[in-house]
Amino acid sequence: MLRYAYYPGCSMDSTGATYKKSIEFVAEKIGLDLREIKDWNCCGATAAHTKDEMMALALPARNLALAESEDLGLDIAIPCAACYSRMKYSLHAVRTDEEKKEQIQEIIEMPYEGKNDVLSFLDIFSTEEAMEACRSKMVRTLSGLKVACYYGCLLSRPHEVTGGEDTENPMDMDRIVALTGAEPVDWSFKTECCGASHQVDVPKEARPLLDRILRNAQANGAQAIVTACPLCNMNLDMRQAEINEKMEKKYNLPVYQFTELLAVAMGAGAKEIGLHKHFFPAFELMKKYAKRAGENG
Amino acid sequence: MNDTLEIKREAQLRETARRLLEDGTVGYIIGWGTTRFEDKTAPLFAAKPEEADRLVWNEYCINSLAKYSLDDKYPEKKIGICVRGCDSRAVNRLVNDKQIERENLFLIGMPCSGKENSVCEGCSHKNPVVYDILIGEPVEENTEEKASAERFREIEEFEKMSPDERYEFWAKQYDKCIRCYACRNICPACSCKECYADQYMVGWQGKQNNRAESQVYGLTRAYHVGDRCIECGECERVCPMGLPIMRQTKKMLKDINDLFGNYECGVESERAPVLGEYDLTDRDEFM
Amino acid sequence: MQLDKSDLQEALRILSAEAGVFVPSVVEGVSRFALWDGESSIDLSRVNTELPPKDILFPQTEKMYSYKMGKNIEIKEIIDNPKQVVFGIRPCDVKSIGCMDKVFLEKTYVDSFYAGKRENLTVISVGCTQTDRTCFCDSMGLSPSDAPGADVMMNDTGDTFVVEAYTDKGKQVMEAWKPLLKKGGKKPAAPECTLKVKMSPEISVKLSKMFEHPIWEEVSRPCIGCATCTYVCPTCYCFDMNSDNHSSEGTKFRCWDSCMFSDYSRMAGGHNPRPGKKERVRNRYMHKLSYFNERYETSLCAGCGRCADKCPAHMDITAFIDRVAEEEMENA
Amino acid sequence: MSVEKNWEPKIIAFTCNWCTYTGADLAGLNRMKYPENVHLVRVPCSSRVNPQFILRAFQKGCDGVMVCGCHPGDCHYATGNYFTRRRFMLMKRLLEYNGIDPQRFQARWISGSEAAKFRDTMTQVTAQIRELGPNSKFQEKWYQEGGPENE
Amino acid sequence: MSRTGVIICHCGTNIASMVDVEKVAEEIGKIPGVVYSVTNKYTCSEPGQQMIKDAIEEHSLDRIVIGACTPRMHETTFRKMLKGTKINPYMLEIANLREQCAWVHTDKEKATEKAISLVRMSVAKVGSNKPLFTSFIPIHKKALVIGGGIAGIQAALDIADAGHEVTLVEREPSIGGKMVMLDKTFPTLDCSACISTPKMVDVSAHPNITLKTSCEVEAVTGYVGNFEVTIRQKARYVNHDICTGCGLCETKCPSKISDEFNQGIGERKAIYKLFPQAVPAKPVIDAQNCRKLNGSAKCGVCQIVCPLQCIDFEDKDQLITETYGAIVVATGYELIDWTKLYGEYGSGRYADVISGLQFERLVNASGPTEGHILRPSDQKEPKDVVIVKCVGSRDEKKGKSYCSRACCMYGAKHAHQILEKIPGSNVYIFYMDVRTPGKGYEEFYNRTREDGATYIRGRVAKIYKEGDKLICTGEDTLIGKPVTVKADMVILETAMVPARGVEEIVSKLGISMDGDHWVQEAHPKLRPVETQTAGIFLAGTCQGPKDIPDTVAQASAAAVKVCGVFSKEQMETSPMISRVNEEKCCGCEFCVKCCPYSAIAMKEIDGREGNRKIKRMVATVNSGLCQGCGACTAACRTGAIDLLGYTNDQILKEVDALCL
Repeated sequence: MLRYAYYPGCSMDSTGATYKKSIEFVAEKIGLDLREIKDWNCCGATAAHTKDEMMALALPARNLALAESEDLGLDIAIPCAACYSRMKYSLHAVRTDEEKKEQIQEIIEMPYEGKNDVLSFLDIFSTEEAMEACRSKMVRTLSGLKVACYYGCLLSRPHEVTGGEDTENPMDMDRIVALTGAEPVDWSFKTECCGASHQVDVPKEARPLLDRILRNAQANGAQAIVTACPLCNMNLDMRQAEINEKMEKKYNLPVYQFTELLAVAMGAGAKEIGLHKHFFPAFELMKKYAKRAGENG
Repeated sequence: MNDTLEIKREAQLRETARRLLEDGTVGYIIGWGTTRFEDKTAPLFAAKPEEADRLVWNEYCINSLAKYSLDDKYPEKKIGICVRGCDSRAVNRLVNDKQIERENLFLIGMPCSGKENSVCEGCSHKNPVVYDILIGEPVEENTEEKASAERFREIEEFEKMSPDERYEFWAKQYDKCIRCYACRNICPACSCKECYADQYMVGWQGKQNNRAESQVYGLTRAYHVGDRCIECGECERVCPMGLPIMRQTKKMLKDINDLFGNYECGVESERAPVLGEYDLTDRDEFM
Repeated sequence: MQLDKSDLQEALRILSAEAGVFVPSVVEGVSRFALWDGESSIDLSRVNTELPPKDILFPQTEKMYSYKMGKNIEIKEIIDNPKQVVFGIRPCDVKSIGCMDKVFLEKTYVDSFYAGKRENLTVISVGCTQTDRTCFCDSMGLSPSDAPGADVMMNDTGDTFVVEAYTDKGKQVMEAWKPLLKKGGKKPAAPECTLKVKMSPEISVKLSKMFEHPIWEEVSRPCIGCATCTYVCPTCYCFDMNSDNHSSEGTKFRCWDSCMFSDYSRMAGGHNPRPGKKERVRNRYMHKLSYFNERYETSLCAGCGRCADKCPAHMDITAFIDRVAEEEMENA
Repeated sequence: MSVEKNWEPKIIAFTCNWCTYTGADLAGLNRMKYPENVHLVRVPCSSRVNPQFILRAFQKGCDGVMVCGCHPGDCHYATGNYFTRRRFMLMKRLLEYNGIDPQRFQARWISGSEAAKFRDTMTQVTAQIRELGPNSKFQEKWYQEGGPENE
Repeated sequence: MSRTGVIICHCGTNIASMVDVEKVAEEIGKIPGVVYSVTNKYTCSEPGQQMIKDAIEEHSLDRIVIGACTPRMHETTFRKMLKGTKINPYMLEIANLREQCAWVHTDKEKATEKAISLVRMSVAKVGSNKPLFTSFIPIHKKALVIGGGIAGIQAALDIADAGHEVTLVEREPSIGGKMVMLDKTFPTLDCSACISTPKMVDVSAHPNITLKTSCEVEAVTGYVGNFEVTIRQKARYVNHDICTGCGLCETKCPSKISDEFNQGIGERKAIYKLFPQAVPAKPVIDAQNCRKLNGSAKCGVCQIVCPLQCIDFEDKDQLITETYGAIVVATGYELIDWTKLYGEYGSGRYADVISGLQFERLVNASGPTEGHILRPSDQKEPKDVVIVKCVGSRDEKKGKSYCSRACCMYGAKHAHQILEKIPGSNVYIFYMDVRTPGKGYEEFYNRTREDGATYIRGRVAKIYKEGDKLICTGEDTLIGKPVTVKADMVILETAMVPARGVEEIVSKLGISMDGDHWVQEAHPKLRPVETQTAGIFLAGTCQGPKDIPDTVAQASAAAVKVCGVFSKEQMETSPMISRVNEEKCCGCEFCVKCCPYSAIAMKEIDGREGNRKIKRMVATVNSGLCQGCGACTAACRTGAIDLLGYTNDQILKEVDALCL
């Protein structure tokens, strides 16, 4: 059964709005039951772990403990890669280090045993059950649209913590996206850092990081980039124009969340999922390729 | 003990036993039967279907049964044995030590929520770890915390005493020993054809009963079985003089756990005893 | 005559001036007869001690002689026969001493080690006021309150003991106690064993015809072959001889042995006439209930119940006797 | 128990033929000096030493017992001393648990070239045991001379 | 009662100056059973020995104790002496009164006391000695060499040249191994095939060598001089007795399969020779890919075209058992599968990221490109080539911690070959260190640099594709800056790992491996070609990474070891080995677990249970394998297994004697 505890994280109502909308649309379609954790708090991502290890472990752990306290035995679904990474760190600590486990429990003043798993949305959609559910709901095809699936650095690394598939060339998103008829290209920067946390303070140093991703995607024939994280998405989407301007490039790579592609293929209207709200124009390309299923060309 | 559940289990046991004897799956079944005292049962060997009803299952079924299979190592038909958690580990012990063939046994698993026996406190395997048929539903195991807290508690306490106090304690215990060898004969890890202690001609051990000889016996036995002890506690139960014999073997087990990692015997059917293997990275304290 | 219970310590003190006095006590948690130190309490609360008093006469390990080899071989007998008194011994154990007397002192051979100790031993029995659930001495023809083989018989009446001398040795004890003894006292009625066993002289005869009976196979199966029953038995008297050798010198000793050990009957060449537990259990039961009767006209079981109480496999000689009593003789 | 006059510790060392026994020979060759109390029993490999020998030595009256072999990894028979190591780590603890002073039983790795280590070890162990005094634990002589009444 | 004779040696003044030998002899003489106790000035001398011989006669002695120097000195001397008497040589014990008493003590009284104790211990021990007899095992002078690479070839040729029969077993259809795949060898740049194929031919032509290709070792039992080896001859489907190797079948075969000899670059047929110069030069059928044999089509064209009717589709595997006196293990190496470990190098998704061995085939004149360096993806000549060293080597996290020893040199060789064959080409070598310990190696490396190879110190962090270029990014650690090289082709100089299946062969032979599965030598320095099992020797890279000269040297060394074994007709074995008392043995197998030589096996014997006859298992010691360490004896709780010469009884008696 596709039922999970759900930790949306802070970006879902801001930078991740389109992600949220498309998730909701797809969830509705395939019967994905997401139960938001009550009274959740910030996962501490980007800042906490540079300050204090225990704080960085305890913040996410409280959310996981809340989910566990509901005693539904549900794994926790997390849309944001940064949240996911932090949660995974906490879970890993609790499962492998008795001492840290005790400390964490003490800080959050709650029992927490790490019984349930922490899953990214890629984990969830790549299950046989979810793939099958999606397949059955497809009403359009994005056939001919060449996309580069960008996973970012946090979904697969470090391997000891995430236990994820290939850290260099993961394929989960590629397989999910292929359901829509879109064609994922073979490229080499799926898990390379996009420099998100440097974009504000040292943009000059960070730009080349984005540039190489965009360049390699384009060089391998991609027409768009697909992500599975509000932060990656924003970074690639919002700063593409800036790269073009400052580095004198001519990238034209709309950036979608993979759920947006799924939603479109399941018949979502552009406004329904906020396709028109991207920084880098994303509507036209989608319009060009989205066809009713069975239609040729 | 949940009485109605256990009464039901007894009925199921008898029914199963009868069936196994009737259809010839087993030659006979080793279980527990009544004695003239209500609070004692004795090993029962049921060979005919009508004897199945003499099998009992209650809180006094404390005798371990697996070792009786050694009386009949080459049976014509399978031997049926009622196995609680501890008995099943004893079976694994004997199989591991190449004393019996698993195929010669038909194990009737008896989930056991503890008997009138102090060793059952902190039991780590209430349900049989190996069986051919399970009678009734499994019972809830002790939590790992409880079992592990209980496991070496006494040993840790004892280790706190001074060497002289420890010596004094054991010396007084061995003064009591009458060398009846009940501890050895009941033990599933003691399966030598001829115990070293009986080989007076070789001279490992004198037959005279005194402190020094009993100490040699006690320590040698502890060393001989310590890395294979399944912690059933039978040695202590059968000792007519009340020696805390398991405190010696458990000491070995505790050290093994400390030195070589988690170790519990008789839980897996194939595992080399700690002294039958080595690891290049073993701690080196001898310099 | 009567002895006030409050005078018991004093009475024993009088005896201990002349002899080592063994009293029932608890040593490191084990109830047994131990040499009295003149002060410690005397434990008469139990019906029977866990360990029988037989080791006073027949120690578990007894040195017999020492030797020294060299140009000439020196051999020295070890004689250790102090004057001893055993106090508080129950009628069943007194009867057991009687059994051992027969073995070590009667018929053909007199065992000098035993004889020396027996000669110097005074037996003061105290009758039972209650019985244990494994007691069956009255089924074996004994009385819980009377020990005909004792030197002195004492019975508890509450505040006092009724004291009676049965032998000359007993009279000497009474003489020594004279200042403490008062006239009068009535011997209390004997308690009755709750456990009744269908023992009779016929059982012995019946058993003698049951050597090949299938019952042995069955009753022996739970036996684990340890020596518990024989070592807690007050009448088992088997021993083995061995030496404790140190190069050219050493001692020869004898020590208890048990017919329940698999190597007990094994001969030098490896042959064992009693190869399995069937044969060994049969031998023990037969010895207790039949063979001994044939030779000495009394049973070698006094009904103390220790073996039934201590057997690790919960085997029970009383159940066996009843089984035999019920057995149809056609099968025999 | 009063210490006998002129009491000398009696120490037995079970030594592997290829390492420690050779090391002891080398110590001799180099005329190194160490106390007379140490007596070597030559065995092919430290893995030949049955832990029961240790008990026997204490029972019969040794004040100190040693087992010495090749350093782990250098066993003449490749793996023998790995077994030795396990056996005696456990046996040592069991002995101590039963009241034997840790210094009375010691295992050491001494190679054929470590004559100085052999000398130093034997000197040191002898001194330790001298300090501890005679051993009565596990000793049968203690029994023969009266047993519990001695104390 | 035994009659022991004791001789206390003065050793000139060596012992006598510190030990009162007369007193020792006197005290020992008091022990029952000692019927003769004297001193002697020099016991090991001729007169000393004669005195013992005379005493044996005169006093009817049945055993001897000598208090003298260390038994490690003269035990053999005195045993030899006893051979000429009526006493068995093993009825002797020596108390070490010199090295372990007189020489190390300073107090004569105490030293004398100790000497008495030591001799008393020996007297006690000798009382339990039993006559022991050395046995002789015959040596089958025939060697088995496992693996037909250059190591196996060299070992086989050397043994055969010494006049002994050799069987060379190779699992592939041809011998030659890795060396024959190589193009040129460093540092001399000889053609590898030109120097190795003549040796292959020598092997096939040598009258003393039986060549068994397509064969694997199935089972090994026995011991030095007498290994019973079962060899599986895999079905070849071609009758090599008749086949002339004309090659017609090969040309007609319709199946095309990726060519493993060419490292997957290029194709071969289902009926094929491994390579043109294969020895034997006859084809075999690859049953898995043959249309007829795998049932995918009727085919059988080879059978039709064969002029001599050599093709036999009914051919089956055959088992052959033979006895060998010695075995040389030369199973070699293979390259680590980097594609499973290095995602950052594309996990094998980029056709132009190749291994060093693939490059050897590319550059080899008999390879798929006939020696033209053309990159696999588009058959274009690469201009910019990156060579990455230590891929899988010296990389604990992803690969192996060890250095593979040969890569620095063949990396340089590859660079040299590219620069030589492709004018105007650029070669960039990413390296951690350059290690060139070998004759002419450093010079070769320097030459390569002079040729124009660019050495960049650092690991490549990522290889990715953009267009038809492979972008290699990494750090130049000498200048501390990131570098990016756009390459047309990348060569990974990957780690050597033991050949697949080495675990099985090791367990069949009862020898051991280290943590990386290299076969374990008996001693890393002093016995590098021997194993713990007598009669089994190592040659080449099965023991650890090495280059060709080292491999060949070790192969010759192994051959000499084999010849050493074969120099005797029979071998004397020590009688001081373990023995099982079957009556006591309960069959628990604890002894089996701790035997380093796999000398203990279980066997079935007749037994009794009550009145029934039964079969039971007991341990049994193989006297050819047992080396007498005694580890088993301490594992046996029953004491059923005992070590002759050091029995439980003997050692207990020594302990007791000390404690008197």
